[in-house]
Amino acid sequence: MNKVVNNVEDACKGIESGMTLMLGGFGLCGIPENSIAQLVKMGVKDLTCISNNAGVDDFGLGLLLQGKQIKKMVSSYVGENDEFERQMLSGELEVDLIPQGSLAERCRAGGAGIPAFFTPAGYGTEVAEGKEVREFNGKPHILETALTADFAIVKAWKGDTEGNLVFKATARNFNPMMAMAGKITIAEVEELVPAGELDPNEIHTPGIFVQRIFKGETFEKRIEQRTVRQK
Amino acid sequence: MNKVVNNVEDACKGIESGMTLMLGGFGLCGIPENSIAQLVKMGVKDLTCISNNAGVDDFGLGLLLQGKQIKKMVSSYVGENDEFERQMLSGELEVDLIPQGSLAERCRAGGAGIPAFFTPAGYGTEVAEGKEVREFNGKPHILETALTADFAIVKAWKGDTEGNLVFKATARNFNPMMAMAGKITIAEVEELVPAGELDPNEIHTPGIFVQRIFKGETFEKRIEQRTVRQK
Amino acid sequence: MALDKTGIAKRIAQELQDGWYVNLGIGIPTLVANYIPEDIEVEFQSENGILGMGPFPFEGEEDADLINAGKQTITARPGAVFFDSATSFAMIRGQHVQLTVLGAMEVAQNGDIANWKIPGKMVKGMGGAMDLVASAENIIVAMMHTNKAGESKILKECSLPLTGVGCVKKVVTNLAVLEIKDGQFHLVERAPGVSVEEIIAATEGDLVVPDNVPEMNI
Amino acid sequence: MALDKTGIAKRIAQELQDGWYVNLGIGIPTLVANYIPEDIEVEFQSENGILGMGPFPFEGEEDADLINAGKQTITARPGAVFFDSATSFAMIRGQHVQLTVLGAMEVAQNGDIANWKIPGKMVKGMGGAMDLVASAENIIVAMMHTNKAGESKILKECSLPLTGVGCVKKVVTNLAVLEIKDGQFHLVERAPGVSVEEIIAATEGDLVVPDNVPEMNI
Repeated sequence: MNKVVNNVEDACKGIESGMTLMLGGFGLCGIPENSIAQLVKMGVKDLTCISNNAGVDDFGLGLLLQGKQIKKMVSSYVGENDEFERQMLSGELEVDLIPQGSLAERCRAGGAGIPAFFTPAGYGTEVAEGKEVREFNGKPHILETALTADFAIVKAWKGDTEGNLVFKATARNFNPMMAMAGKITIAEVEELVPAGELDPNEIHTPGIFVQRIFKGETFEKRIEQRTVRQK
Repeated sequence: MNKVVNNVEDACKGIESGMTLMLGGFGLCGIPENSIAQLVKMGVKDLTCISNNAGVDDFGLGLLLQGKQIKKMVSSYVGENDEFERQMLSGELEVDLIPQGSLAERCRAGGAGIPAFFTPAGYGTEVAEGKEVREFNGKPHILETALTADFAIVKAWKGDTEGNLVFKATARNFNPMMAMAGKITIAEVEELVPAGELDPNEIHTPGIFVQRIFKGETFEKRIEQRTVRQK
Repeated sequence: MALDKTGIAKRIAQELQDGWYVNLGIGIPTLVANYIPEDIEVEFQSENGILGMGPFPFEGEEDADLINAGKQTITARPGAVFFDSATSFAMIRGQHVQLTVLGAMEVAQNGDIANWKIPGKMVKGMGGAMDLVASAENIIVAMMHTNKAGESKILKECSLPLTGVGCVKKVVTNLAVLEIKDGQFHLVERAPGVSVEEIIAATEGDLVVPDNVPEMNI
Repeated sequence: MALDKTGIAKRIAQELQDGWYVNLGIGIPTLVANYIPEDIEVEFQSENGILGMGPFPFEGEEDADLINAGKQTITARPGAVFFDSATSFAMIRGQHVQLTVLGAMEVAQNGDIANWKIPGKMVKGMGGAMDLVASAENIIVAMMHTNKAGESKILKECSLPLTGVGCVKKVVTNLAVLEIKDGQFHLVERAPGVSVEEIIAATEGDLVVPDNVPEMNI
């Protein structure tokens, strides 16, 4: 069934101030650039954004932070963004820092109908405060709950008209789990092909998890830490 | 790093009577035929076998049942096997029947270091007996625990020397989760290629989950319910 | 006249909505795929790991690696996708599948369903049924109204071990379409030529019968 | 003379064993990849989704879609594989990774580690560190023995918010190799030319010093 929408405007229809969004990507790798630009344009505010990172000052989620569109960030690492740190230390921005593996698993759980699970990560730290502790195999674990979102916005390499997605290299990261956990999931792709062109063995995210798909207009794909060796 | 063993004998070394094994496959689709034949040959007994099904009377795990090598089966559906039903009703065979989705998730949990999780499946049924019940979002869930095995034995379409695996069509089924949950995981493959030949984007089971890999000698790939339509 | 299995499948097919992902159980539910209304598009999920299941293969084109949850050889439609069992039940448990159609031995007026075990006799296992009924928002049970001995399968309470509790909202049988609400069955439609009295006689559970019970339009 | 960062990395590289999968944290740990003993094979996992990480790319061959957990451009070795973050932490939490090397701000003699937060000052987040330290059987901390103010980072108790409890068993610093057991640090090796007295002076936690403390062999 056809999930294609014409453009980023149609893709982001229905996103409103106060909503909870999941945004794929690790650092600036595999982020939904086109949709983020549209969110800036739409000017929606008071967003709760679940995303492993918060972008850099002038790219990625940093753009939403600059416009003070984000009320709360749910992330594992936000160290590349001065504006973030400023807003957080001043108390303007609520922040829920979550161990990266727990964040990934909580998104998957949200998509998979698993309301809660036990993990050893964070036991004995402030992450465990207020959470149930239970021992399994002689080792303490804490109970973590599922995360879901009004909209999940992911970025894929290739997608087909039915919403099936293929990611490239480490741009996969959080995108597949977030695609599962959105009530409505929007996928922006570099290449959009007819149904049947992707090998059904090689699809990373089945189209059942995607409600809207479109070809992104431009992908800057900024590199955060360009590191090379000499020939 | 090279995980290749010469043959099925070397692959199955160390499997002993009384051990817990996971075996991939759904019905007769995607089962590790070569390794099962070797288990028959080895004559190991008192096995606990975790497998979605129990094969048919003369193929798959049915072969181990005929030889009374299995002490306990952990499965979701065993309806295709008369000898199984006979041994179960007579009390010779212990059986733990588990909802299929819980079985899959429990294997994944075992491999992923998640000791327990909540699921709605089985609430209010005999599957829930003795299990903790908790409400989430107004709906009761039961606590299920992770499964692991001394050996997991899986069957893949293609594999490389580092143990990376690719499955074909619905022969994938339980194989990827079981590969994760074995203390030692054995993969038999139809095609064994050098490291680097498989596209790193298209690998289903990363080699880190596989300790031994070999090319199976023969794959009968028996069809359980041949169903066709007329041209 | 009471419906045959094909008739039940045809009636259930009318419940399908455009854009739905649907899981069909073994038996009568499988037949539903043959009667999809022409103006809608649905995708079939089979819990062993395929979305976009197509018709059975032509003779000679069977692939042992491509089966459905009933272990039958199948084909894949363009746009199909294969996945592992954990992902498959993530779809089901996570309520990404809009409709589940499955058979039953017994349905009770509180929505309980029993379809996996006859103690001491049939021990095939529940397969994916417990996950499906515990997860789906929208379950239709497809079954004969009575068993081979002529006893009602539409009950006040299930006598067999349960598959799920309070989960069934609609039942389509050879005699009628029933809805379950407020702890009672509600007669919604009757099979062509079947009288309300016949349905009442074949129903053990409490049945609310409106003044006018339309015939199914098959 | 105290080791530099490269020296610490070289010493840690000696801990690697053939066939291990290894996760290297940001900073000094990343350097360990440059000093793998020639007679062994190890694979590097980066938690953002790659196994079989290769060296940095040549100038002009950077790929924005291929980075490590430090967001640096990298390459993939033959036999590498990419996966999502949930699978990545399944490897880590499920103890499929044999060794984790990471940096720290503080390590305590009970094995506690603090490396993610300075209250009111540094709020970068824990990234994958809490999952790594809570899961790994085998953790080596790579760090300087003292901070910039000259204060010991090898403590009786951590003062900063913890990353994990009781999980560190080995620490390699610019001055020494320390093991943690029975609630104490044990001096195992000293850096070339560094005296036992210097190490004692730089260590706030309880330190067990054997009669003979060999020099590292770098």
